[in-house]
Amino acid sequence: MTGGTSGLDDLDELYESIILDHYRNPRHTEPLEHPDVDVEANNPFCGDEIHIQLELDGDTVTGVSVSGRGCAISQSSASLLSEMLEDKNAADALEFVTLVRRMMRGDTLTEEEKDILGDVAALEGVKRFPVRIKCALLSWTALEDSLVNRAGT
Amino acid sequence: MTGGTSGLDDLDELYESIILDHYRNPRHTEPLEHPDVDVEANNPFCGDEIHIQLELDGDTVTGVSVSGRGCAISQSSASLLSEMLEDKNAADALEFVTLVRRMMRGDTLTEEEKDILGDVAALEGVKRFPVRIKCALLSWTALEDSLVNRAGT
Amino acid sequence: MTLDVQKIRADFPILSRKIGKHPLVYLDNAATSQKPRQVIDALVDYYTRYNANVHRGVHTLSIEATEAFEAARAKVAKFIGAANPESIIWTRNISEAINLVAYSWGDTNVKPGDEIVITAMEHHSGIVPWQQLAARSGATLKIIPRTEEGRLNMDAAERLITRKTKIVAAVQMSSVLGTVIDVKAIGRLAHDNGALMLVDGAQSAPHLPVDVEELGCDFFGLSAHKMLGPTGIGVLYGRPEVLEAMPPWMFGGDMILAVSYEDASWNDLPYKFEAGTPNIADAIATGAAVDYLAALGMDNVRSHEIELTGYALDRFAELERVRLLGPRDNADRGGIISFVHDTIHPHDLGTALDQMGIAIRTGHHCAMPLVRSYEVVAAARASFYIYNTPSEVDALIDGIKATERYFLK
Amino acid sequence: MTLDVQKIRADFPILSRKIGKHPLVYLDNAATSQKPRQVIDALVDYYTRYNANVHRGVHTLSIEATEAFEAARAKVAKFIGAANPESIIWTRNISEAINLVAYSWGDTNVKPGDEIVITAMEHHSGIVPWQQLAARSGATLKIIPRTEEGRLNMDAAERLITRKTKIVAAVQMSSVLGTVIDVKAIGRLAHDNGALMLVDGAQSAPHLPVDVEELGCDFFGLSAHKMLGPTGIGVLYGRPEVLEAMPPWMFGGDMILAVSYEDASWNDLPYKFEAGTPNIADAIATGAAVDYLAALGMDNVRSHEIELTGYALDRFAELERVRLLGPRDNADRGGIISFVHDTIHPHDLGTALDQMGIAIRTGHHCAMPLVRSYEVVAAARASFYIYNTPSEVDALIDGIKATERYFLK
Ligand SMILES: Cc1ncc(COP(=O)(O)O)c(C=O)c1O
Ligand SMILES: Cc1ncc(COP(=O)(O)O)c(C=O)c1O
Repeated sequence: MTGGTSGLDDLDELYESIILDHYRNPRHTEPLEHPDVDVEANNPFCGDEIHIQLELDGDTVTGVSVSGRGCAISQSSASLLSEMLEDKNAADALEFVTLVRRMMRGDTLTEEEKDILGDVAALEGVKRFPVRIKCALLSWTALEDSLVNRAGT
Repeated sequence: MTGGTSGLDDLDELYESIILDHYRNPRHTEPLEHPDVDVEANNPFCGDEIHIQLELDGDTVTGVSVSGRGCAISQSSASLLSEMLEDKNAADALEFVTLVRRMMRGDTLTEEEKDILGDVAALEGVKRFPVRIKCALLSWTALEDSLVNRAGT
Repeated sequence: MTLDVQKIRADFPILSRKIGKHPLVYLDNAATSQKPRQVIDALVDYYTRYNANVHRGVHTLSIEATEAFEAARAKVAKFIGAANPESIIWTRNISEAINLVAYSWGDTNVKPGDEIVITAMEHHSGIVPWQQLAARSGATLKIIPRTEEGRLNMDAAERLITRKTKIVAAVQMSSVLGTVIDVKAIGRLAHDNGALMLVDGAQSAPHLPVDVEELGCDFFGLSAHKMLGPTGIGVLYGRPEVLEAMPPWMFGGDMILAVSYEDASWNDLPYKFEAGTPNIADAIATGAAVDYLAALGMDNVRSHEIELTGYALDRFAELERVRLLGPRDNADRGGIISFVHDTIHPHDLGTALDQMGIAIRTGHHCAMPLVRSYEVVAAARASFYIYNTPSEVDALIDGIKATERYFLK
Repeated sequence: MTLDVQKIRADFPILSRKIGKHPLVYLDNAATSQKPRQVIDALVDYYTRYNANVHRGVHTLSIEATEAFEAARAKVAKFIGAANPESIIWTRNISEAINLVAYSWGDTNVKPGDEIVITAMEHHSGIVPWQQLAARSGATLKIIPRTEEGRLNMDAAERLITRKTKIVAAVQMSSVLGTVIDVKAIGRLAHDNGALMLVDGAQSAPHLPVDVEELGCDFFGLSAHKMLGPTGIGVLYGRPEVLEAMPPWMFGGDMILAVSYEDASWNDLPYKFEAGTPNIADAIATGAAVDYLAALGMDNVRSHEIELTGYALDRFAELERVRLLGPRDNADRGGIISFVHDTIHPHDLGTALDQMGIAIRTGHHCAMPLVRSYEVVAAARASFYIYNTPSEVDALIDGIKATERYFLK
């Protein structure tokens, strides 16, 4: 049988170094004192859990906290989301989520769109691992739902 | 395609001339006025119906009537049964039924047993047509049940 | 001929089988169809290459199996004109599909005094689940009668479907008479009265173009084994809004989202109705069956059968002692011909034809009340499919004549 | 080695498949097993030679199909030690088998205040049907807990099974922990209290000799797909007296004797519980699966797995950061090993192992309450069967080590 790490070369596509970095050192994990948005999401099948909190000044995100437990993909994705949110307003954040979804779906993105994605583009490799897409999108879907709900009320 | 009756040669095994004769000219079809045994049997799947009536003097069959509608096998078998019953007593009739069953199951019978079966041996070919065995046994099972029930009461 | 029948026949390995010394003439298609190589290959391919349990697996085989399984669902959805694959629930057969509706929807929605309306042409699987639902709920079962010539009495349908009606169920094609029923019109009557409409597509989905959205029905059922697919799998289509509102029926793995000992929450459609490991291989093979039919074109399948049935009806007219149970003219009619001989019992006829390699069905065809309404308890039935030919019809007619000569000599 | 594993492997075409550049190492047998050539051939043989609808057909194909279908039932009966083939009911899977009991027997016999007792090791399919029966009937669901080391707490079983208990249901082997439960002893407790006993044989029938008469259980369920058979078919065994007294659950063709619009009468066992066209091909292929296992000898299958599991448990001991969920010693234990890594999430581990061709399952294994009782929401699971080898165990252990090097570098 093979042995060694040799078999794992292809894994780099999934676990880009940015992803592993966010997994090992998740950003913005400090809970917020007075969150305006507070949402939990979980995938009962995998056991992935995400907790997102936002402080808003009008429509602008002024504080963010993301924590949880689960696999490297779900947790690093949530951490990347927390970085994206800094100083974004709600509308831009929602557009960003749409872009992430399109990337996961395998749509071809323009150079400009790739620029907008920044580090989040590291998640692109997930699309080759269909069962993991749910992990990657868990936090983004939760963010979207909470922002849309908030706008609705 | 074949055509002609050529394809039907093997049928003679099932429809022996005795069987076709009993089918076309069923015996003992006159209903009895004062039957001691009166039993109906039917197979809902095929729609075969049999009506058996017996007059008994003590244990001896003194009168028999068998009628019904259905396929050649069920009807000729019932007619053969009516002939067998003439002047038999109940115990002998039951033994005869057992012999018929054994023949249908494919047991090897002694020459003596074959002699006892007489014309009824014409039903032996049915055993090669497993789905038709039920048709052949319908009247015999009904007779058996009614005699056993009668003995039981 | 609309179909290249010789080319089609080459796809069906069983058609080269001999029965005794005769080539097989398979005319029992209403009971179950034969399977093309493509469907058998789909099974073999699955079991030799990517067999695994579906959903939630992280390994390659499981991912491949899940994709093929869900792709098959989408194929079936497309084949019957359903917009969403989520409205397609895999069952064992159409019998289970009807039971699912009778239990899950029926026990929730049908109350004492309500009425359930079915037609006089239903299969036992389309009678007994409703009859038993009526008994459980205190509702009444009403039957839309047939006409003398074996069509549905539409006037009676208008009278019988009322505000009391909660659901109407009808076969789209009778498995005994071959009659095609205008289930769209029946569905309109149902909806006008606030009732739901279930279409039994066991005999129609294999033989005619079906579009559930166009029919406007709320439920549609089919059995794969009657349409080139494997045994052991069928489909219930339901309008998503209706399915959403229904409670699950069977419980177990795959149909739940979360479980504690106290409680459980249900998975999304269609999984809510699929408890336990599904029939993965046969679902995938059903996808192959649907591919095969779609490639032929269901309009062509229908035309082929109209031609062949027309030819058969003409030839049956030669048999003076044979009475047909269904409509004698070839309009709105499928390739199913039930008949009785004035002297030869169907069983004897069936056995005799089998000796010549000709497979027909005899008996009550799981539709006792309908067959009895013709004052017989059993009938013979020949039913056609894409691989049947006029010369097979000839073999049948010749075979019946030979049997007459044998029995009536 | 008790089994000639290389010879066995040659019978399983899928085992020569590559995943990327790696040979497939299939260790997801508790989810579903792979299929030998003999089983696949049985399907192909059926569809290419004698496919037809069963029961009541007068033609040759139908007669042959019926004989093979019923012969398969008799094989399964023999395989699990049931005296009568009539006590074997074909279902889609064990999930349906348990639902059948919960609905047909349960709704007739379970009343408010009654108790239903299950174990802490049940699969969702062995929890939710009882939980919902309890909700429908007003009964209470009681759980026999596990011990610290992952065995069943037999003292608690004695306390929990009382005169209030109407039925006890237990897996014979846990699909998560591998624990073998003494279901005979549990059944004795049930019977002493006038309750019935259902054994979930999903994981035991494929891996150990089973004799339902010896176990003395009233019901026994299995899924063919976990024991070399096809997907889409399972079995409910029931003691004939118990089955006789149960009302039918699904209605339709084949399960009836006579039908009028007002009423219907039921066919004999086992047909009373088999509505509609059965899964003929897969039943016959299940017969072939059972033939294959019987030829190996279930004692030999069990010995092989004890050896292999022992070797695996030894090798797992090398992995310091890995915690096993089931018993660590190899007594009364099947070839199922669930484990969690202190840092690497099961999903990441599963994906990494898949890259090396190694198929394991990750998640809650359809047993959320049990997995949660170990304070995790997901675990990895490797499970063995007759074709697995020590060098595949080595591949797994090496793969886990390689994944550690990758993630913890
Ligand atoms: C113990 C146990 N019971 C029941 C089941 C359900 O089996 P199926 O999905 O085939 O119905 C399983 C399968 O994972 C199992 O392991
Ligand atoms: C009209 C109709 N409905 C229902 C059925 C039942 O189909 P299945 O036995 O596949 O459930 C049949 C099959 O004969 C049928 O012809």
